[in-house]
Amino acid sequence: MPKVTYREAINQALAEEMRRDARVVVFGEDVAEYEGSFKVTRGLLKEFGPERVFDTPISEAAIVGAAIGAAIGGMRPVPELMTVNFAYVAMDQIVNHLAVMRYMFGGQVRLPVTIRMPGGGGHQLGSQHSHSAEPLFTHVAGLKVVYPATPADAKALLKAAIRDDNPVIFLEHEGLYNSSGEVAEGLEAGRIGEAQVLREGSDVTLVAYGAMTHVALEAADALASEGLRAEVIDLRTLRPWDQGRVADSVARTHRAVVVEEAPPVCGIGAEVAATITERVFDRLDGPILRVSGADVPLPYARQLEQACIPHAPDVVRAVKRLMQGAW
Amino acid sequence: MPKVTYREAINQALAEEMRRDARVVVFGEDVAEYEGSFKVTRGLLKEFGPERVFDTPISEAAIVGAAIGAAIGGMRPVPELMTVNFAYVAMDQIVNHLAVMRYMFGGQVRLPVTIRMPGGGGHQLGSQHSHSAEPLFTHVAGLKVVYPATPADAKALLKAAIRDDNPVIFLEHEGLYNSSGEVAEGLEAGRIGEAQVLREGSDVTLVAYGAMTHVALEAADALASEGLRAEVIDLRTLRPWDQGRVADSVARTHRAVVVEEAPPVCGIGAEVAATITERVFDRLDGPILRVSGADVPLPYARQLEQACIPHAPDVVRAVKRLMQGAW
Amino acid sequence: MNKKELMRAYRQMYLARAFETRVAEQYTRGRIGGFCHLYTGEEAVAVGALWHLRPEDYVLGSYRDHAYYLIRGGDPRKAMAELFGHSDGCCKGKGGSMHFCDAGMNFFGGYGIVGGMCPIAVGLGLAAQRLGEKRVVVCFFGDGATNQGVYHEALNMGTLYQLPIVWVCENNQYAIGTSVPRSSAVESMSRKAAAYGMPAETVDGMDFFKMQSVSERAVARARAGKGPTFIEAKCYRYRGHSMSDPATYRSKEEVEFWRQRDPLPRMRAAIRHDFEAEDREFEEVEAEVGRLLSEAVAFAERGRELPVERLYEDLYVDEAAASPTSAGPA
Amino acid sequence: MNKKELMRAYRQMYLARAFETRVAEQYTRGRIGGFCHLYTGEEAVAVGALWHLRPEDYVLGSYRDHAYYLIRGGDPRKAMAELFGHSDGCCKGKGGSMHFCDAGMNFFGGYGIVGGMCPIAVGLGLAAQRLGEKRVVVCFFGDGATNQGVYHEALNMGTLYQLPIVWVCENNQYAIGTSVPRSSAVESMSRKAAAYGMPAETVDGMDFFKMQSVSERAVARARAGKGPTFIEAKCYRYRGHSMSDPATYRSKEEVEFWRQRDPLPRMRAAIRHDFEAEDREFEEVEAEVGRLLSEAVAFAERGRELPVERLYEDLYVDEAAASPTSAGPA
Ligand SMILES: Cc1ncc(C[n+]2csc(CCOP(=O)(O)OP(=O)(O)O)c2C)c(N)n1
Ligand SMILES: Cc1ncc(C[n+]2csc(CCOP(=O)(O)OP(=O)(O)O)c2C)c(N)n1
Ligand SMILES: [Mg+2]
Ligand SMILES: [Mg+2]
Repeated sequence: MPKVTYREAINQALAEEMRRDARVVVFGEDVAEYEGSFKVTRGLLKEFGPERVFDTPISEAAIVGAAIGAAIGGMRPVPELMTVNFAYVAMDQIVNHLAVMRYMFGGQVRLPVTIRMPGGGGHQLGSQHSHSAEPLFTHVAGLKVVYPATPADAKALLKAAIRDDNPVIFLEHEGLYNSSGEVAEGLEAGRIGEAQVLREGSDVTLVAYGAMTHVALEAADALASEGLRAEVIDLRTLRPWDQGRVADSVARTHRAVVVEEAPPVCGIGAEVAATITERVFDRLDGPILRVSGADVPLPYARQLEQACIPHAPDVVRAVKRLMQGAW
Repeated sequence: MPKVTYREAINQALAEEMRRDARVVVFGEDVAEYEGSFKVTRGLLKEFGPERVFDTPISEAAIVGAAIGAAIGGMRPVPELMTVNFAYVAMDQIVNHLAVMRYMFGGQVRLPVTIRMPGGGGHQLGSQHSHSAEPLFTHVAGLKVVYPATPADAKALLKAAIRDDNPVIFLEHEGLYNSSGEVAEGLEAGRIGEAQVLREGSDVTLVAYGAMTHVALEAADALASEGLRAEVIDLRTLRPWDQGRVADSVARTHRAVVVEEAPPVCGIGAEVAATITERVFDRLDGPILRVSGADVPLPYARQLEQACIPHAPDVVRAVKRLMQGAW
Repeated sequence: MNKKELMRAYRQMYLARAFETRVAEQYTRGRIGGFCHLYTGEEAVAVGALWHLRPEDYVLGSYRDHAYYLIRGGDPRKAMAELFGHSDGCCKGKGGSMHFCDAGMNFFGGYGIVGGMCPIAVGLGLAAQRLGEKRVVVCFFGDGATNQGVYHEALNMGTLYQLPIVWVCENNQYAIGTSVPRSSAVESMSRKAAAYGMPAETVDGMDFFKMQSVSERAVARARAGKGPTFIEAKCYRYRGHSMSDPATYRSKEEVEFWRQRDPLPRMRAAIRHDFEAEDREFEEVEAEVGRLLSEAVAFAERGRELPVERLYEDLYVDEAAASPTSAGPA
Repeated sequence: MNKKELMRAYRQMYLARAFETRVAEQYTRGRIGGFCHLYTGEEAVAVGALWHLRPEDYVLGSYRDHAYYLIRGGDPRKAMAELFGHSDGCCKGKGGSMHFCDAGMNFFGGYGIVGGMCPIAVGLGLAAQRLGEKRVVVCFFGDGATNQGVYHEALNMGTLYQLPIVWVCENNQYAIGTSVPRSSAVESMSRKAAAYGMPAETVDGMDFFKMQSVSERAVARARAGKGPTFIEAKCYRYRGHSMSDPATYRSKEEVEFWRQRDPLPRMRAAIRHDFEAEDREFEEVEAEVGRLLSEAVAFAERGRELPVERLYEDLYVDEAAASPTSAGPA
């Protein structure tokens, strides 16, 4: 299978969906002539022209609102917010319009909007540019939230998102753009809402998503060298999320650690822990632990920032605490 | 002790703090001449004049930004956002500015900003006006989040918030404004971060906040009539929250149910459940259950809306599930 | 315009007015809940602005939305049922007063967030333009909305992309209790809008003829692909901001001043001026509308709310994505 | 202005320019991380705009902020240390290039969200006004920021409350790769701002004299309590948007056109025109600045990051409110 980067995989998904369906349009700040500030939209303007790929002013709220209107008007917009940090200026359009409109209008509109947003920390971008905003979006009924960890998933799930008749927040990790992986020729749309077991194991379940999936895999390697078999589950989709698959795994392993880049409070880890504990309480040998991002805005300085982001040794430590009953 | 309403208690806190400290200013949409859309700021313009109590345009983002700047410039602003639903248009100023500025500037600024926001459901205001946004704010490091359930707490905690040198999101429940309770003469500032045990019990701990505190108390009454003694804890402050007090209680009762008006996913209940389970796992007789708002935008129709909001019977049912091991 | 057309315009205004009277009645009787904002006094704005539209055109506006829905041809029964929160309301009772919508007639709501609908209008215009359709978008909003950031973003985009939009600012001079000079550095809404490089005009919004003529040009311009137009309609709401506002912030004289300009009597006088028209003719229209509205109330009285079991419907297109978790109260 | 003053202005511009050159060097060597936006080419804007300020006045602006800090008197050593992420940086290494701040000299940052600082400027102006202080606020932002909603909200408030603000729009004609005509319906930033009812002027931002004279009036107006002024400074950044942008979207001719207007040689020529001035005098200034900057780099090289144990400091004033939960990785 050909190896492609996460960036290319997303680019392929966009191009293929645009070829497949003339109603798919891409717009956002610097996505057309500049080809995206992370170069994800490279070549799209050239192939599809300015009617379908166009630049916008720095107006995120209006970008999202325009996507909503365009969707009602029969298009399938795939706006890009340059990074997730700028989604906050569009929060009202996302939470109070996009997420609720179908519901409050009694089902009269379909909102096939996919908002792409690169995010995450690790590049010393400081407190206003390094958010992991997935807990905020995941909280909101009416949205779907996807966060792929691999090029293949990025491609398959972006296709699924674009074909989905509901609003989808599609999160991309800036730190993964250059990562590469196998993507089958002609890969088709994936399924939103399905987690994937990336590695089987019987001692503990590591639940992760996005960039943290790779941290969990690395931790599983480290644990393996100490004789501990960790099962690694990549959630891939945060809303709806695959409760069944995670619960099944934890029922078998009796222990779980959730790894998330976002800060912990009211986060993905909390949701997974609360839900899974409820589902398999009797099978648990200990509480479901969280390894989360630090509960601070991300600082600029390199080591300080790195200290905010979970790494494999943090996960290993949590697993050991769990094994030793020392939580 | 004199009985005052939640609304009056907040009004008293504002007036007293304004008398105490000339740097305290109140502004927002219709807070001055109109005296607030919920009449919480009644009399303030008259007593303190237009320099310290003034109306703003419908510009929530700029209202919050202005509060930030005014705080840096030496004031103690207490802006009102007419309702919490409009906080989304100010989300960037709250999350990406207010919450992070002290940190990213290395501690050089103090931000004594208290943003008051009425919110919550139950008045048939529909999908864009009935949010319980506390999980979103509670997620954010750098903010404090307060949500009083009683007039006395509203007064004491608002005073504490105004005197606090950090940003405080002060949530008021629209359904509580007319509720009344005893408020001691000369009540002083309370302490942010302290939960309160409102009722002692040994069979189960009910953890709640805001309007749900009253639902929990009602459920405790109902449970009592069936011989079950529920301990009721009002969190009062959601960030930071009183983990110690809750953990102590659950360690004694071995069971807990969290009652929250907001929808469940990545919510307060999830955070409480995940944290407390970690702290007292060995003492638990079952998972910590959540009774949350429905996972939909609030609909207009009365019964549908009521079906979205937890009521005492919902809590009683959850407790029984827990007692019967039927989660 | 011939007499028949004018009578039709009169009927639309009267329908919008009389509907609000019924709403106020039902609200007072406790059959309608939530926030409820009446359009009383502003009828000429909407009737005039929508006069030149075709069925395929898009309309959207604020929470003060009963009139838009009715003028575009919405069924008063479905409107009243919506206000009662019933399943045969135009939004199944999920929307309520602030969120009327009828996709079938391209009326896309009814929004509660001030200014929030403006970028959605941009999107509708964009779709029409890029799909090569000749549709026009009319977007209504208040004077207060011009202080909301997203409004500016939307207006800029509208001109930048030369979209087929007619922006209609209902300048009723108040945002709840705050008058325009106390909230806007520049009091003229059309002067403010001129910063976005499109024709912008201020007209007497209490005058149907002025409204329809300025909107005729605007709609034609939009339809011809020449871009957006801004209309500031100076008008007045006779009632408080919503049913719960006694509107004590306005003087009797001021209200009286605007009552003198009431668009309905003005319209009757205009019709009488140009054509022969007897009282009876107006009375007939009014009686017909009255019957329609009585029927609407009766219809609403017969309806029911959606059963609670259907709470999770309409959230996602694929209903399975909605997750009534064990945590839910229902 | 006398020669000494002009030489001081020249020194400020040169300092801002030369600092960026060092930054680029250190960035390329990997000692500086993150996004890094250089002010090269725009020096006359900031030096002119800040020329008439007093120490008590407030300044804030965008992420392109090294120059503001240095011109206001910030220590180049602390600036460079900040870029290195070190604890003796002006923000202890927590801010980085985009978030310089020095509360002691009333420079309140360096913001990464386009337009996000504008309402904060309103608040500073409000505090100055209500506390009866005679302070002035200068707020810098780019042409791109004028498309961000909150900017409009802020400008409106500034005039509404007649606050002592000088709005300085650095119209360098690009927002990353998007030129003004491709993002703004109205290309003149001052025309756009006129919608907020204040004096608004467009000036040559490559000319220190023009900048300082327009800002003299603006600052005086603000200080006299007469409200805000808007200055559009037409300028150009010689480099890409940030260190990672090769700026291929601009033609060589265009860059050359603006190079001809470089504010530094222009300033030298102006000084020479009005006064006797030898090459040596400029060289001395440049050498002195060069020494300062070498020292700054050396200082930064000697520094260290804050220890990781202090990660939770500076979040809350009462440190106990920060909660390094067991969930944290550190
Ligand atoms: C973003 C936002 N802020 C505040 C409100 C509360 N609110 C509802 S209507 C209104 C006044 C709006 O005035 P205007 O735009 O002039 O419209 P009108 O009611 O006069 O028709 C306000 C402040 C809101 N709905 N949305
Ligand atoms: C709200 C927001 N949207 C997008 C960005 C990404 N971004 C950073 S700088 C920039 C261009 C800003 O251009 P301009 O305001 O003209 O300032 P300049 O960089 O030219 O000085 C963009 C789009 C951002 N930082 N904030
Ligand atoms: Mg109005
Ligand atoms: Mg620029």
